[in-house]
Amino acid sequence: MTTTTTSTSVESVEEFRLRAREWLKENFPRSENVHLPLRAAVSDEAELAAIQRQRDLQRLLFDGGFAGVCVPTEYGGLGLTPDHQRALNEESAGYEIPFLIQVPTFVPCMAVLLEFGTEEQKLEYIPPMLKGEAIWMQFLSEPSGGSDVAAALTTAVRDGDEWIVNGSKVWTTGAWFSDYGLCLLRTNWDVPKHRGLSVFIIPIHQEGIELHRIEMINGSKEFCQEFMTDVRVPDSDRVGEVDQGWTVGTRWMFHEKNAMGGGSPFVTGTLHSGVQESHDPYVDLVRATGRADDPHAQELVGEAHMLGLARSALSARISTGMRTGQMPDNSAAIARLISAVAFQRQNTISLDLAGANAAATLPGDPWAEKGFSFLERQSSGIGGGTTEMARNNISEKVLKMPREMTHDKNMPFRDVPKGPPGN
Amino acid sequence: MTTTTTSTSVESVEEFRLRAREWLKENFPRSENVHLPLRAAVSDEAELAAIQRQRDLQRLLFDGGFAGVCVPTEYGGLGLTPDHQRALNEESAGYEIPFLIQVPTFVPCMAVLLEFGTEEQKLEYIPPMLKGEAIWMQFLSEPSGGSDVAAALTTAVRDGDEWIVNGSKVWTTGAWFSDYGLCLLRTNWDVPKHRGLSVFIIPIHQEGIELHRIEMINGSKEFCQEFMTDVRVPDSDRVGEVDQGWTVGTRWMFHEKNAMGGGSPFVTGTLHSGVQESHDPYVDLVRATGRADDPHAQELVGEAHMLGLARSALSARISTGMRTGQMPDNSAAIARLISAVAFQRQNTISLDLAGANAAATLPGDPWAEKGFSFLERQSSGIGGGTTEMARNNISEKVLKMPREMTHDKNMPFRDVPKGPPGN
Amino acid sequence: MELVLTDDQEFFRDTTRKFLGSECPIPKVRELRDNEAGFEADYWRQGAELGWVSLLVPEELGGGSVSGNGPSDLALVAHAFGFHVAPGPLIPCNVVASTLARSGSEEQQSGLLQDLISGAQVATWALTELPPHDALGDDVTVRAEADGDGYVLSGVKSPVEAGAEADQLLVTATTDAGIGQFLVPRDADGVTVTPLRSVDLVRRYARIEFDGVRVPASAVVGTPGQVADDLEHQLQIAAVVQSAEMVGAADAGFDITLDWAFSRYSFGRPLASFQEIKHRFADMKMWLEASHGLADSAARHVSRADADAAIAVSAAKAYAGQYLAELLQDCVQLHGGIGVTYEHDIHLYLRRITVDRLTYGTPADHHRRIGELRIAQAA
Amino acid sequence: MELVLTDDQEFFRDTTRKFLGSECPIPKVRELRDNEAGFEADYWRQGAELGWVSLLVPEELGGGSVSGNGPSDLALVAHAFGFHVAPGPLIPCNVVASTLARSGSEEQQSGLLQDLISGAQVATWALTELPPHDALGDDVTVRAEADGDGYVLSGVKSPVEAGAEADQLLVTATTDAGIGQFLVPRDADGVTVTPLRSVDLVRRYARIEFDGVRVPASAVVGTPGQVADDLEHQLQIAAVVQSAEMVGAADAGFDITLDWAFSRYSFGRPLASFQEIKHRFADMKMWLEASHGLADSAARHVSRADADAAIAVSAAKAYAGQYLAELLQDCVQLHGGIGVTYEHDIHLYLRRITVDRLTYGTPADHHRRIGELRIAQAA
Repeated sequence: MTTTTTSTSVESVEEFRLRAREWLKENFPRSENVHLPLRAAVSDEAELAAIQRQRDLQRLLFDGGFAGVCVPTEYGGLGLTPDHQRALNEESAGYEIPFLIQVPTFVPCMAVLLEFGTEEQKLEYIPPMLKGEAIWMQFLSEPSGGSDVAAALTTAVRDGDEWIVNGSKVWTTGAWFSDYGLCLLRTNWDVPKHRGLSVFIIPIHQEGIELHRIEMINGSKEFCQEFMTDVRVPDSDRVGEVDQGWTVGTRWMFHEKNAMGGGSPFVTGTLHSGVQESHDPYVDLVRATGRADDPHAQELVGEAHMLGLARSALSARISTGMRTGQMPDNSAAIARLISAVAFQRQNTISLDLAGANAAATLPGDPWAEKGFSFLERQSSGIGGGTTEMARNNISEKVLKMPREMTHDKNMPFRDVPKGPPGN
Repeated sequence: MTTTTTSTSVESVEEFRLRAREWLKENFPRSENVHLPLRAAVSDEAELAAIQRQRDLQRLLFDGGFAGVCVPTEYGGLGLTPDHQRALNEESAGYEIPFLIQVPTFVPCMAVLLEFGTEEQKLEYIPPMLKGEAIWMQFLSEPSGGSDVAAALTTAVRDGDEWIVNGSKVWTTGAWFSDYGLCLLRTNWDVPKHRGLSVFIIPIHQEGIELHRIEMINGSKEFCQEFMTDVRVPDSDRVGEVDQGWTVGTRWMFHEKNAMGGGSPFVTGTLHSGVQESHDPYVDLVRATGRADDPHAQELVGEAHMLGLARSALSARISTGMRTGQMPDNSAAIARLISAVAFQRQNTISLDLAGANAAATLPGDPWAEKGFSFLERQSSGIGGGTTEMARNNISEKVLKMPREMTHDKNMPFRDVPKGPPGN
Repeated sequence: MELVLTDDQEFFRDTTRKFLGSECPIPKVRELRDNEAGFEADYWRQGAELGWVSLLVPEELGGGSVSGNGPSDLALVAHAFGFHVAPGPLIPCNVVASTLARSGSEEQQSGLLQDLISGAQVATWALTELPPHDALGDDVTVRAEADGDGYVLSGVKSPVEAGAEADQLLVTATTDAGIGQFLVPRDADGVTVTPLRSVDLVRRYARIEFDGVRVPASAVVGTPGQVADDLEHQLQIAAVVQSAEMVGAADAGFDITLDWAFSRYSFGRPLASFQEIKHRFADMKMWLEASHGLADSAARHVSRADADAAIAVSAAKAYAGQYLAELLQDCVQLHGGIGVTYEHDIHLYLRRITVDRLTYGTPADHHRRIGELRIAQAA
Repeated sequence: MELVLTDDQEFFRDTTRKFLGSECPIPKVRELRDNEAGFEADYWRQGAELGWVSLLVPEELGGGSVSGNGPSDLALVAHAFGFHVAPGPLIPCNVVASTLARSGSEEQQSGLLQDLISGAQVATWALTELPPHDALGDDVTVRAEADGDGYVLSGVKSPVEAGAEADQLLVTATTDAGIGQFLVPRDADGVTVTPLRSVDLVRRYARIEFDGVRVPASAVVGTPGQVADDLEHQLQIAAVVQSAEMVGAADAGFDITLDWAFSRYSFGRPLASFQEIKHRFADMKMWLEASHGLADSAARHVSRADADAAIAVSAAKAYAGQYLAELLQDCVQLHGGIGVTYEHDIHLYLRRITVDRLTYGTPADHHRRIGELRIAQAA
């Protein structure tokens, strides 16, 4: 598996760009409409087919020599620089880049492995990711935990060379079609919460893991909850030191935010890229509803478009700021925040543009989904770290304002209040 | 001074109402436009004349037997019930009721005296208030204090039968034309902040008090700051027990909020009452700017009017709720909050309705003040208790959510941090 | 909801609450998701017996209010409907009953009206049309052409609440004389009813096409060209019910979320102890109480039928539609992940508020209406 | 402001910053409140020497940008203007210079244009009119009637920036052939200039009446009826400067307020430690960075004169006008009482943002403009 060939001279960014442009044009399908996860309720069969297509497309990228641009060659990547990745991103606009497979498989999971994994783990797990063979999920949130992911209750108890895991993880997008989970577990209850965590690699489809699919407001069932009962994990699948899981977790969270903010060197393409180019949903809506000449409708269309531009301009600025060292890494939280804030207002604009007929619809109506979409508007402010956490991060880590007082900082996790007294 | 006549049977509310209606009609000037404090920059002479008119009108009310409806007869009032006051309020709509003199003179100052003053204090100080002879101010805020009024630094040190006061109070509306200050002072630095305060009555115009008038953004100079140097106050002018000033202060603050929320039994008329009736400033503006047929302008006019109705409907509901015991007293904070929130949006609507020509104006322009008014928009969220404090009160005292953790609760006030370390 | 009620109103409110509490607890509402009509006929008849469709009809026509202020009494039912996200055609049956009582023929009053009051029949109002014609009745494209004694109706209405469940449709249509209103049996020839997928779990709507539907003279309600007052009154009744219903739904959602904030711990503290969250609750409380006040005021104005009724109603509907929808969205947000699951109840309230916000005029529509009316008043 | 600048741009920016820092510190700005013109002629000439009015003019006409992207370079000056709430007719001089460079006659280019570049003369643009005609040049009521070789102008413009200080007015007026533009000396017969009371402390505006003002053929800029591109470009330049200036003012206001939050103690803790306040700063930071991004992007689009320039400019102007005004209002709120005093500096920034928000189109005007353009693009 180890690649011993190393290029003596690195290909220049411009050469790489031209080669990518050429290759994509020759070999890759174009996309008019990028599939956005969680927007529509599709059948499991359709979903699985879509995932298979993503796997195949990733394989196509890999075989073409364009997967894992910034991943070292020994793990199947190209060993190039973030500048090369950016060039590829720019060239890939308009192509059907497999997004679902990149987040969270490449970021944060692969990024975490690259940083904390053993040589053996990297050699074993990274190449299948780049080939589209292994899809990874984050086993991070717990039903009790909310934004406080370090308060994990799910526990791994050592048993010789193995660990025995019991508990439950939740909000794993599409665990049902995925292969591995990167899993944050409590390994010590007698120290403060951040000092008793460890990270493990766990294959999803095994005895002892029961998968429950959660029905969302819009009917989709992409999110899962996993109930783990006496699941055995070899110690060799531990990532990072025992009880030092928060060291891993901090970087893990950073990589996740980076992906959402569009700043990760491991993501190909830009999230949402194709969408804005191909058509304007607000213009479509006012045309379909015969309101293209109504000044009120025009005003809303304009506001919605402005917010989209604000989101893009801010993301681009944050990326530049972090790249050039003018902004701290946690600035990605600003991009995360505007993505929710802008989306929520846009979503409400769509609702009002659609009007009374959005209350009840037929499938072919141009406004068919506007009312239903409003019901799950807040998903944008919850999934991938809540807006509350983003605001905490911006104020505390970007603006360096004092941290929130917590009761649980120096208390053994066992003693931290986890519910109202008496419960 | 003591009135010994007590009516053997109380006049019914309806009789009182009819009598008030009759008397007002015969004796009282009508008002098309109630003077709202702090809205316009007028000359001192004009201001003094306005204050004199308020004093005269209050005297007129007093002589007519309609001042101090709920104040006991021995202190110059009528000794009637809040229902009588409400009847008078309803009847007084459209009349030029002297507002400025009622808040803060009657509420909170007189209300505090009635609750905590000695018999001698009440007999001495309340009748001149009801006659319009004495205008009182609150000496409460301090330059260092912000919303934390209990953190008063201005200190009274005992010296025999007197106290010697040093320090500074600020945000006293119109102290320059007023007579007395109700003053919250620190009398003990060695106990936690709430347990070392006392309340005093201080005549404003005396040696040792230097008055500075603060220029506001809009050019008005109604707010004052007082610098007190070795001011001597007799112990007989202390209100409430030594070091128990916060017991007084809590009720003081309650009365103040009650006044702003329109729920006090000591206020005649309703704040803002005349304004909504007489004319609609948004309609005036769109008509003056020739935009009465513009749907966008109509929408803004409608939104502004809706917000005014929301404010009125909420205030009325809160008053009823508190009167009938269905809502806790602190619910007045909800009315206080909406008064700022609604005003701020209305103010912004006016700005946008006025458009480019609001940037620079001539005195006669119908939109002359809209741009300047926007500059001091936040006054509505600061004066009379900030919106931040209102939200604290609503969450903690109405919704009973946990109180904010504070560092200073059980610490001698001397040791409480008052600025960044090292300053 | 009014803080001060008469004893009769309290009894009436409590009876409806108790009935809804036992007949449609949340699990039942969830079950009805798969019920074609969204409600059971028996449930509706029992509700009608409690007086749900009597309140706007004078006693001499077989109805009767509780307090003398029918719209205020109806708002009590509507609040309970929102609080329980209850099913049933409360809005359209009351709209039609009210107009039949005001302007119906003797035959209509002795026939359909009595059946509406008893719950034996269901009627609905077909006003709204497909965009861009779905305004507040200013732009009615469904035509009713005079044809001998009767009329022939053509065009499409959408969405029509309970359109597939109603026995009779009160159709607002344009005639040569101006706007008129017509009672059309749902199963008349030329009527095609297409059930729609509704944002609400149990409130159903349909798209209804009229393809040369012939109705006799006896189907006319009021006089074509002279129904402006009826139309305005219908809109006001609909909006009064919607406003009170939104308040009820928001009350329930707020209570659930406040409980959650006290019981959910994060970072070793209840959510309710975080200042930022506390301040959001303060804002929500303000929106909620203001919506209560406006909805009550609107119902009182309509009860008095005074000159400011239209403005009061639009203010209540616009404010509740805007701020209570935001309130519910923030309730969802505060719940985090489980707030966007079907399993959690919070979306039920958001659904109801969403359909109430959208139908019979969006907040922006009502802002504009208030503005127009204010400007006209000042003229 | 752009995060990545060329060395030349950095030098240029630093020079302007240094100049403004020494020539108009805040006490100086406060002093200029009582200066009739709001700025001193010498100050403006020195600024012009630094290149403030050269950036949009090609080198062959005596100007020159720093980076090849004049509007982006100008945005650097505008940001510094906002940060220092600096006085001086930056917007109108650049608007007029740019149009003279694009469409001026040789005489105009060798005369007035050179004086603008050197700061020897000041010119302004008279576009906006009294309501309801104060839109974005869609509704120009000032008339220019052809009269022999020349034109006769009548009507009122308001507000005109630096209208009392400008030597020459570029007047946008309606002719029989459509919109045209004319250079009118401020002291021409029939021109009445009335200084207005300005919301900004040092930026002055005037109302200007044209009562049969006669100008020769040489006063015409471009060709009447064919100035649409010039007009659009003028609006874009004005909005690019305004957007960057609002960002600069908001940067300053934000910094002051963040410092305040750290140093002001309440309840024994710094304001900066209260979660609700922290979250408001997070929102402010988001608005600020988004405004930076949009303003920079707008300047780049205008530099490239590409098809999306109009939309990018309107987005920047509308977003900054709306959100940065709210940002400054929240800065005032966070200061409490002293925030609404004249003595405190925070209102200086709010004033600048307010006039920039209002003039050349409110946020709502620009939303509508974006909507129209997007709908037209899709057609």
